[in-house]
Amino acid sequence: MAEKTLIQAVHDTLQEEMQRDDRVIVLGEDVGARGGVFRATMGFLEEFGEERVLDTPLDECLIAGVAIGMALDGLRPVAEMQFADFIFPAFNQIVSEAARIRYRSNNDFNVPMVIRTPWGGGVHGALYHSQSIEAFFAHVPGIKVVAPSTPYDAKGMLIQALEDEDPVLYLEHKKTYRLIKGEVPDERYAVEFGVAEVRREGADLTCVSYGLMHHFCLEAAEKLAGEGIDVEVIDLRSIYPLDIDTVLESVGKTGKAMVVYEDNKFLGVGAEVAAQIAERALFDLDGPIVRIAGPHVPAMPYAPTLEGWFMPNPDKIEQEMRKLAGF
Amino acid sequence: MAEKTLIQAVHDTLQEEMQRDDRVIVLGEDVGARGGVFRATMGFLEEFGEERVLDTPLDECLIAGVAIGMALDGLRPVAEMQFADFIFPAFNQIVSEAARIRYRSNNDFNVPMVIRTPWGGGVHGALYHSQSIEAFFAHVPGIKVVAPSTPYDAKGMLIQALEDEDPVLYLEHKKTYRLIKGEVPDERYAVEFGVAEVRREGADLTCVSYGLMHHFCLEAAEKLAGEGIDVEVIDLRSIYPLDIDTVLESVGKTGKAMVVYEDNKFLGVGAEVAAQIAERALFDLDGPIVRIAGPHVPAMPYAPTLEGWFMPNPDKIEQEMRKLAGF
Amino acid sequence: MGKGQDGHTELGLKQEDLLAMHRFMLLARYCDERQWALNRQGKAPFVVPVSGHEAAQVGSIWAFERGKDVFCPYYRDMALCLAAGFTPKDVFAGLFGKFDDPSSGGRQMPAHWGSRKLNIITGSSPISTQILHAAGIAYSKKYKHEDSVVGTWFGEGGTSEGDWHGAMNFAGIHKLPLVFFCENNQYAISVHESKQVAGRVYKRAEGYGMPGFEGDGNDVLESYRLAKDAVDRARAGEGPSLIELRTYRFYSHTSDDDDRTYRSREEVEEWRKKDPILRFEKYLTDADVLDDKGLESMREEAKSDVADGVKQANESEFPDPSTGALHVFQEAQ
Amino acid sequence: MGKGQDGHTELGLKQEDLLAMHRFMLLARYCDERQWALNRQGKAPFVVPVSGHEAAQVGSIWAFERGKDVFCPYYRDMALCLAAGFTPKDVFAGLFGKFDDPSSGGRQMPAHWGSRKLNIITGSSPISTQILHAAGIAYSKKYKHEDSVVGTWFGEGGTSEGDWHGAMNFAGIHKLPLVFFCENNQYAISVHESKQVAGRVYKRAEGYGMPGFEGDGNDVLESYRLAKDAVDRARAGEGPSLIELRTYRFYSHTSDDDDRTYRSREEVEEWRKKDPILRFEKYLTDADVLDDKGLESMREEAKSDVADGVKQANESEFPDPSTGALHVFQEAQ
Ligand SMILES: Cc1ncc(C[n+]2csc(CCOP(=O)(O)OP(=O)(O)O)c2C)c(N)n1
Ligand SMILES: Cc1ncc(C[n+]2csc(CCOP(=O)(O)OP(=O)(O)O)c2C)c(N)n1
Ligand SMILES: [Mg+2]
Ligand SMILES: [Mg+2]
Repeated sequence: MAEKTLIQAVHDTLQEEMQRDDRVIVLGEDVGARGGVFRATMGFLEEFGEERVLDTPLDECLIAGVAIGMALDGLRPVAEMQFADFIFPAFNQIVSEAARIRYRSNNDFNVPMVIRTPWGGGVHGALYHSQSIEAFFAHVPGIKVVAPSTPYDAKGMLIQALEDEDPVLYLEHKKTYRLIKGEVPDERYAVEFGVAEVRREGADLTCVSYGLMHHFCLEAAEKLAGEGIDVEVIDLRSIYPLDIDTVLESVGKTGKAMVVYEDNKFLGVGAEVAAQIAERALFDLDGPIVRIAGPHVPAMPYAPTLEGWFMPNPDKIEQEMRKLAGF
Repeated sequence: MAEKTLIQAVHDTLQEEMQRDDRVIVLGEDVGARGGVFRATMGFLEEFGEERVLDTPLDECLIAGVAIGMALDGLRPVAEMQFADFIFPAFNQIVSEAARIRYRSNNDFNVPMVIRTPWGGGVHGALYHSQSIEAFFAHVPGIKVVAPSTPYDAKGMLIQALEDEDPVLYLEHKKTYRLIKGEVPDERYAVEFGVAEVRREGADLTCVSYGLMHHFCLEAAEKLAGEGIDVEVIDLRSIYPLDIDTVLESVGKTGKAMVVYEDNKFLGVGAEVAAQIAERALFDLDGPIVRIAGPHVPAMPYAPTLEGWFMPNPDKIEQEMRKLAGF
Repeated sequence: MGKGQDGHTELGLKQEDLLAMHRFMLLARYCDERQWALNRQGKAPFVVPVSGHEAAQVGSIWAFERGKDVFCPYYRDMALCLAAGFTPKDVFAGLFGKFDDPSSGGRQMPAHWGSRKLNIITGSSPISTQILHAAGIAYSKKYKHEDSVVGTWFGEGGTSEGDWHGAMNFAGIHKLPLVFFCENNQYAISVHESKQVAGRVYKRAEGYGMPGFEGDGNDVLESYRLAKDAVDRARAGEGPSLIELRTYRFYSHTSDDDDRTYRSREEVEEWRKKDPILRFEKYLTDADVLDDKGLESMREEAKSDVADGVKQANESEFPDPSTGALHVFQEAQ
Repeated sequence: MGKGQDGHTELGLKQEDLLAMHRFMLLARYCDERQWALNRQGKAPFVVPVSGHEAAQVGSIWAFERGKDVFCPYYRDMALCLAAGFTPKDVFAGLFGKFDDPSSGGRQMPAHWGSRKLNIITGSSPISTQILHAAGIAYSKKYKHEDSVVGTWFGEGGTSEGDWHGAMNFAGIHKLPLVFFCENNQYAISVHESKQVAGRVYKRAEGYGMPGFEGDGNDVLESYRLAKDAVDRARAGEGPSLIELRTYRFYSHTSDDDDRTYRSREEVEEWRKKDPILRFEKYLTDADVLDDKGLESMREEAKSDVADGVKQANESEFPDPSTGALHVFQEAQ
């Protein structure tokens, strides 16, 4: 057991998986000599050689399409999209192909591939290095979307992704890469998809989130504890499949729900969580379902003044929690 | 005033707009000699010449990117995506470029372009000629998404789209093309975006939908009228901007809300509508917010047995309405 | 035919090859004619024709080793899929959307070929996506040191998508065992090649560091010859090739299309005279492989096999609606 | 230099052109050096360097008519944007993310150039999207019978995206007044050209029906010559061209990168010896345009202009947070 950062957990897990299974192959821009722009594949080129640590041309459509081909031929490709913001040229290959191949072929073919990509803001990345992309893909049947927020989950969910027989979009919040540290067991373990984690129990209010926001929510909840407001904080971990049961159970107890996400509000993940609560637990509620999210602008701007304006932060979250708790 | 089908209304409006403004130019696959695979640009080549009625190579990324360039240079391009299902190669140009250019340039540039595309199922189009795409794009700040369901709106909203200084995704449900007829005034008029239309008043239940589903909802509501169940049927018309006020007003009256859409349920438009109701009108409700939508499978299959299984239809809707009304 | 009357011997083809190739071309042609007839009778809502492309398809796939090599075709490739192992019954089960359609169990539109058993990778409607899958598979074969070769087919319209560009580039960089076949029938639905392709398709090969060739796609032996050389190079580790086979489709793009809006009847007639099947029949008689009677009996046999296929597919069932929710993901074990 | 010591006269360049070109190269170089210094001091979180590319950029844009022609550059093109009308103050306002950054009012990362006034189309981070915008603008110019020419710039990595392919194809089909410039510095971040481009970039032109040229991007006059010929052809209605200018970047990809993981110090040193500015200084003295004192005073002037720019940009404000919600759509009038 060792304490690791989230990026270390990703790196080490990927390395160990490559050591045990030579079907696992990584591909993407700068995954080779550079070891990835966030160092997720540092040292891999030396250890596994350039055929298994494949620097691709600058073409995300190619990365996804070629990875699909590899998966169809029995490999376990782990494709890196350098930033989540740059996944869109691959949208067609992911949505029309990877996600539909099992269904359209009536189970004759399947695509066990993993797409890893750093997402999220708060790193002065401006409009094109800060985006949230989970809602686009969680909407698509046939692909799973997960967003671990701790080093422990980063390992377990990456292993789960590699064992999955279907495509998985594995999202790494780049602000958590070095910010979030935690214990990571040495042995191999999988964290099941579709199981949310209640990381803080509370009686007054259910707060649902994932990624960096989950840590902000915990922070806000801790502060409110001093005021006697007791917030239950749930980390979704997996966006699709979504563990609504854990959320509903919590709401049944607290009677109040909020969802916090960094993406813009409209049709973001919070919309689905809120809709499912409203469909299945309406009469448990004694307050509106609150969504705290980014404003409806095209991702966060660069200037520090504007970035601060965009990002949900522990203070904003704390205020909204207080308001809802007092409802 | 003449009675027209929806596709005729699109065709004639586009033709009239090209006659009055030579900045309007159409481009896409088969828009020329073929007049579009659904005949939306029939006769245009002869009337306007091949420079204005531009058959493009088979590359949607090109179509969107070139249209953006045209719009930046002062033209009013109307780009056709042959089927909504094939818009994904253009995802990056639409989402990263068209939708973000005004914001990222701090208002220095803007992209007045219209993307027209036939969407939706029920036409034996199977997985790749039946899809709903509105949720992907409505989630993106910087682009408007509209889906007229009558010939009258088709005309007015196309004119509005052409007058808009920002990109508009204009969705034409292909099953409504010839199925839906209606009066279309000869004079030029615009139908404002962000204004829903209550097409049937009722006291017992609010039903929100758009596109083909809107007609199915009207049909179901008419049947229930005989049973003394009085459904208020709202046609959203515009997905973004979304007229939630009209919806909330109606829910305030009926106390019950359902949203019907053909897209798969998870993170479809109904999620946002439900979430906004749950956020702003929770205490008006005396029943769960119901969503009727496609199942979570990658679009509808070809075999008639499976297509029927997939599509929401007036019967299914009627049953759900009855259930909710009796709640 | 380019090589005179014993061209096929020089190419290493035996008489039995010629007969089999001819048989698959005939099967494709008659399947096509039957599907149009069924369409007119209201029994097949959607038809994708192959007629005109038979030689390009059968000639090119004949260069591969079935059971070992991998194929990423496109919707037009019915003749190719027949040669790769589809039966007429399979074709019509797909046409009708029956549960035993091998490609998709009735889930996809007709002509969206696929079969794991036959190494035909499942295809979709979005144009050119399969070309990148082919590149990925070819990379995987090389990575695993298997000496399989991958073939991928597309129309000249398909060269316009970014997927084509990416696959050409990737194959060139890694010298993949991959052959690209462009069935250039000069139209993408209504759009003429001149508005589709700047320059010439086969000339683009050089820019990707691979050889490019142009051939007569209505000549099954020439199509074979170019394919064979390319497959041999690929198998020998000498990398990918691009082969452009010029041809023409006899019918409209699909049953939803009407080609009279964009092709003159004269042009269509002109090309019908170059019918690849008539041409091969002439070769077969000139080379004394078959006489008129032999040709006729092959036709009859193919027709009757097609009729049987229609009958069997007709008798089969539509998929049960309760299966619609299956296979989005792997089902829980 | 290729053309001997009065190469510039043959090219139609006057002494004042040479001085102005040199000035912009110097401005770019000193802006770059200053931004790295600011980065080290923690005053500029993100830096995109230009050094090494100055000649390719200034030489190529010099062939265009400013005020009339339209430019779709990429992030590396600081020297180009300076020559097109950006001031050092503009550059640093962008670097700091100040409200008066002309490109984006502090909304985008540094080096995401744009200015309607200067006909520099707003650029983004996703690679190569601007190339299709350039094609659309060129089409529009032709449609409106304006005789403007459009130029677009990208790295060799940028040629891999489908957008590049689409734009090349579209420009070739419609013979657009468009010049494509590839600033080939042999690396896309860490990925070497040999893993990026199968074949050679300039050789791809033929496959798109347009001429392609290769030139020494560290030679400002050669860059100009190739650009001028291409712009002239474009303006005369003879269609597009592709020009590949070979060069090298002196620093890491950006301040987030560390090029020591993928480039040997020897290689970098080798290319630093080919510094385009030193080379042009030699030309200017050899051609008796400037003596050493003249060169020195140009350097001093440029340095002081850059220092002034930093100062002004420093004094300017960050955007007001209340403006963050503006300009998603046109504001209600
Ligand atoms: C991405 C995408 N865009 C558009 C279409 C519609 N479409 C289907 S076939 C076709 C033309 C294809 O032409 P070509 O590649 O030349 O093949 P051919 O049909 O001539 O054999 C078009 C535009 C599609 N299927 N996919
Ligand atoms: C679509 C997309 N994918 C990836 C990136 C990340 N990225 C930024 S610059 C770059 C390399 C570009 O190399 P090249 O085009 O050769 O230009 P150079 O930086 O060498 O001038 C990469 C991979 C991006 N910005 N956009
Ligand atoms: Mg074709
Ligand atoms: Mg480069």
